Amino acid sequence: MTFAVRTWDRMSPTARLTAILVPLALLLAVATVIGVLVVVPATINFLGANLPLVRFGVAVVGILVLTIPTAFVLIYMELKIIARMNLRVGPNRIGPWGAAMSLVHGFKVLSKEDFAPTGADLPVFTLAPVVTFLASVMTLLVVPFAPGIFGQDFNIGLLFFFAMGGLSVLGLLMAGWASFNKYSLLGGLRSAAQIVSYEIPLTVSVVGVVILAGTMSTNSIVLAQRGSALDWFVFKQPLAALIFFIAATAEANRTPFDMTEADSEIVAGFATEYSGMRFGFFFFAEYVNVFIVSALITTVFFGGWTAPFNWPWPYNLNWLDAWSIGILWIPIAGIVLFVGTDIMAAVVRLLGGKAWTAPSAFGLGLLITGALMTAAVGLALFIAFDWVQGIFWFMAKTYVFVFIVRLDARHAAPRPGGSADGLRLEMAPARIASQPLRDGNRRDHPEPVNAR
Amino acid sequence: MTFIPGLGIAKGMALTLRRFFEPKATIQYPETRPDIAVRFRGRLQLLYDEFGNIKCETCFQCAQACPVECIDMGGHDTKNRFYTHWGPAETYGERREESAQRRSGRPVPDQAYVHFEPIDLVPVEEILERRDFDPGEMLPILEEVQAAYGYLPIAAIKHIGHVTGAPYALVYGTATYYGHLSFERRARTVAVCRCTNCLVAGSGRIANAICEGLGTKLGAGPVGGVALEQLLVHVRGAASPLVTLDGKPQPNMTETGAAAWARSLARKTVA
Amino acid sequence: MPPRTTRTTGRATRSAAPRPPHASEDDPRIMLDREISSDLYDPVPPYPTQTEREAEFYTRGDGEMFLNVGPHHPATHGVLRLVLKLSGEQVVDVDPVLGYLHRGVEKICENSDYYHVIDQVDPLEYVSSLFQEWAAVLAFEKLMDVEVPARAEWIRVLSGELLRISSHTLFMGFLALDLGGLTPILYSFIERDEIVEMLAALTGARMLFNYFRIGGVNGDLNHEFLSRLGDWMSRAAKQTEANAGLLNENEIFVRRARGVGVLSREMALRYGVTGGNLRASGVPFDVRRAHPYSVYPALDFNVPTRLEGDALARYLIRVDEVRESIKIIDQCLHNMPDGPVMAKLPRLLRPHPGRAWGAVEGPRGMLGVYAISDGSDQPFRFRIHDPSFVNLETVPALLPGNLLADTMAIVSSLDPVMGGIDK
Amino acid sequence: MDRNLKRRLEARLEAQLRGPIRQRQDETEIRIQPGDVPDVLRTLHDAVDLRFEILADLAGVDTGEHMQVVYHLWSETSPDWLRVIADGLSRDDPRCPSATFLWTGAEWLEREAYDMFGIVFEGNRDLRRIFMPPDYTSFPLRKDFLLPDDAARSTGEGVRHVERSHAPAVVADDPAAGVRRAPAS
Repeated sequence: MTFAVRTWDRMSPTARLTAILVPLALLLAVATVIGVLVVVPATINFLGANLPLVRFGVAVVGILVLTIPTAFVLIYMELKIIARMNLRVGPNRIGPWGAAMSLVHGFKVLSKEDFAPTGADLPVFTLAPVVTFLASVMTLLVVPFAPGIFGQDFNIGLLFFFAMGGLSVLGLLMAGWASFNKYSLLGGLRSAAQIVSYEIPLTVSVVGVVILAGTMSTNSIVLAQRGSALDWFVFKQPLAALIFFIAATAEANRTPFDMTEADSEIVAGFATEYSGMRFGFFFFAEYVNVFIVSALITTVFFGGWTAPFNWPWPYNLNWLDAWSIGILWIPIAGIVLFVGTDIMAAVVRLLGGKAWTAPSAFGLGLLITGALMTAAVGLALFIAFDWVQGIFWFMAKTYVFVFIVRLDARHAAPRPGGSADGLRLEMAPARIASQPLRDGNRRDHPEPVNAR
Repeated sequence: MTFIPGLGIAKGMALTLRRFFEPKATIQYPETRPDIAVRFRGRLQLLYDEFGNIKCETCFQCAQACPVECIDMGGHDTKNRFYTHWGPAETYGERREESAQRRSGRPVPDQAYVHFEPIDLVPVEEILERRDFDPGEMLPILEEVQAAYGYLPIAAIKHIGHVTGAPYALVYGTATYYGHLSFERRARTVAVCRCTNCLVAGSGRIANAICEGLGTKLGAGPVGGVALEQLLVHVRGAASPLVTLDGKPQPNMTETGAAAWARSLARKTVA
Repeated sequence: MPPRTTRTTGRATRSAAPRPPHASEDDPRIMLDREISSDLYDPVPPYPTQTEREAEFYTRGDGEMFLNVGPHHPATHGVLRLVLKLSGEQVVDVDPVLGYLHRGVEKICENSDYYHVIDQVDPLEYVSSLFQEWAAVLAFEKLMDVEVPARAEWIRVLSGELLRISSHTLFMGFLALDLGGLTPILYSFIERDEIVEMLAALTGARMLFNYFRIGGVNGDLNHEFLSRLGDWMSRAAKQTEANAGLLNENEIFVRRARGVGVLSREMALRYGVTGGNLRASGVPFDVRRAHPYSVYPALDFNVPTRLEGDALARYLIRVDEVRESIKIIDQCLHNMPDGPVMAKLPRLLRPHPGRAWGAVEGPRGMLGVYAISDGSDQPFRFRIHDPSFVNLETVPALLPGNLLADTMAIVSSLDPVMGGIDK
Repeated sequence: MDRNLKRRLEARLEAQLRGPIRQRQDETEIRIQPGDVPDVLRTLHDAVDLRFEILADLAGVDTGEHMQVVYHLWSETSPDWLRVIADGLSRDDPRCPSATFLWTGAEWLEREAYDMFGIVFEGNRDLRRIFMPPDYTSFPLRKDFLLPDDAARSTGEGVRHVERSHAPAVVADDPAAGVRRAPAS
């Protein structure tokens, strides 16, 4: 060993570089040869044998890729909508109208140092965010986005959803317990109490729908609601829909049920000691939860990707096949683009007057024609393929519910809880029990006694 | 308090939804500036008069009155003789060492130190003894020091500041506030009247005699505490060759007597 | 827990000189990992308990735990530390720890002249500092028998009532914030900012005004202030109704605030609680009516009183008081006399020896000042009585038995301001 | 200047009054011995024609020779504020019976008086420091309080030598050096 060390010291830097690279290259060559001859064909025919495994792998990767943009969109929506409700403007400095804000949030969370407090139980502390994030992300497998597009069509779809909901509680408990901080302990216990107590109404309210649809697979539930809006289960099970909506908001720990991280009582609940990317996982998990909750409400009660009225399409455009696109449509598109920009530039010059110099007018013209053409193509696609419609309707309904969850979220509804509500643990102290809530007279509080 | 359970929350939601579309209260700060009230006192700024020089003469009243001692000021006095400073020393890097040394008891050279001629401090000690070192009676102390020395020597002011514990700027502030206290030895002025009948009576020759007696020229600054100036207005009813000392006409001034008188005057003021 | 061992890379250790001793080695204040021990986290005081109450509080029963709420906590208004003894989520006992914001105002005032005292007194109840100035000025005017011109009195009432509205608006926002609603606090800050901008136009400052003088006020009404006031008055009533309406009918808010932290009438009187909290328990004591000062006898306004004494009653009292203040401001604008705003006073004030007690009705209760002068130009003793001090004193009596979520509701409904408490 | 309040007070508290009842503007002032504070406050609170229910303030005062405890009371029977001064507490061991038997609110007010003046209130079950740290030794609002002595006694000395408070070294009396000379003691 000392001989190698001595020679290593005496070698020049280039010599050292070659001494490392040459054996590495040899190893690589041998590995590829073996791979090509033996390993690759074996995997191919194995995969060929059981295609569903491939589909599952693709679905999981797709979902993992999909969650981050969904979380970004939802964070941006939350910032802007709540700001507007509070008579504020919300982020508008980073990116157009502040759109890059959530991206920057992501980078900030990534760049922050995530340390563990002294005395924290390190393995549990680091695993907690992973469990919570994966639990809420995996529920996306079950959500049917469009007729052919969904993660995995389990026949026990809804059961899978509730199981994952329960699993995220485990993550919160682990976080609460491992952070060696009384506030997070309280936060963790509260989250356990809250989700357990709201799981029951959530599950029971869905039983009606399961009986109506005959199965628990979310895809077939949506298929059972096809037709016009009247066939949606919400009209058949209105009370169940209401209960499901409230219980689902509680499941997602959203205001007015954010007892788990009630800022005014237990600082930041289970996430008090977390910082950096560990907090990032909790942060994204919460927003993905909101998306899932809204997605599930639309799937189960508002007919998933079915159109609200009897949509005459899809109108199959069979004259639009590959061959004709290649020959006919691309040149036409090119011509339309050029002619369009000239016309638009002229219009801009006419209206805008001298201020618009030639290049900027052409730029604007190009922009407008481009926009018009994409709209046209979108419309064509929309008419042509049913999954495009499916995604459109599904996303529309989901984001309506995200808005509604947001609407009652940050407004005046403070947290229920405390002694005046059911969350109280069973130790009902004598004082509160003996305190008669006076609902007798017409107004709870008599007219103020004005002593002049 | 209505009785339909969801109505209150629904009304709250309605209000927030309505506020969703109302104009916002945020001001895009750098682009649109808030309109600050005219009488807003939030800005600490020095005032300039119409000629552009600062209207502040470092009298330290504001610095002493400031409750949180946030005003740190220093300046040279009008004749640029010495630099006075008021304010917390720790806020400035270069002074941090100085205050640390002072707290640890080691002598600290006064960076703004301007040499001034040492004086005999015994009279000042007696005056302070009589006033039992009370900074509250700063004005009588300064008046007695002026009576004892004829003016307020800088060493005396520094000593009073040190001994009574009053900040130097308080002593300086009181000294500059009152007109009858002055920092320079009161120069005695000899004025010779140059009106026609005085010139006829020989005041020109008397002026020259006084010049070499005092060793100064007509109109030059005070030398050895005496200055020779030209009397602009002949005092009514005074004798024709009129010479005044600090405004008092001197009787029967002759050419020969004038030189001797001037020399004795110069000797007297130096003491 | 074994200290983290640092990985020793091959080359580094061989050539590195022995590490210079770390500066913190001899500095006891910096705590190294190995010294963390479990008893460090028990807030049992590190000194022998002195009084029986302290001993009784700091002995922990089975299943109980201490929780430090504060001094750095989102729901304590300012720097207050409540040591809660919890069993589960239910509060068994509370020991408030004060003094984090104590800067010895009474000692500073004893070493400063009579003008200086008015600046010192501003930061006490910083949310409504004009009232603190008013109490001090009232006491000094009694000491020196100063005759305050009528216009100055009316301006004082006008600016005082404006500040009372802004302070109550903030209270409503903070109560909703502590119960979890995030929107009302922003609406109340918008409301408060308008009023504070208006007062900046009149007095020159937004928060610590330093506007009242002994014998009058610093500056007369100017056009900018009156135009902003007129513009605000036109929509004041509608705005306050909308903001209050957001909370009054909200079922969750009402359910959480009703029947929580009930302060009975005898307990309120025994604790010396004054202001909105006392009137919410049925005692119609308002210094402006009970012991009229300034021009309040000439003003027509009601003293709203309620009987329940719970957090909701305290909230509704303040909503009524905002309506009353708007009425008062209206009357001030109508019969504002003209004339000087400042009495003739010598520059150097040396009141002859004597004692005076000036009390004013602040948004949180009676603000009292007991000034003793010994003939010199500095007050001999300047005693400040702050209403939040005794309001906060009821917390150890109200909290036990409630849940952690209610503690925030109760403490916030008492509206303590730590500046005045810690003096 | 409520004349009949003066009459009622003299009628009720004849024995305990020390000195005349002074009345100025809207305050009435009576002086009593610290010993009979409990029964004076009891009569003021319970007497039908007095009924001073609200304890406006409880303040400690150090008059240089002795200490005082000043109670301000209010009752709807009279437009005046009533000031009860318990005078004559000795400076080295000021003791005064507590008012918590009537007003529980006096507990913190007495804690503050103890913290600032060192007045011990017998009967107050929680008499400890309220503003100052529990191991603080001096009483800041007393007239003989001197900050340098308090700083020297306090445990708050820093670690670095500069923060330790030294006795300032006596330096030669040389005004030219412009050096601070220890005042002639």
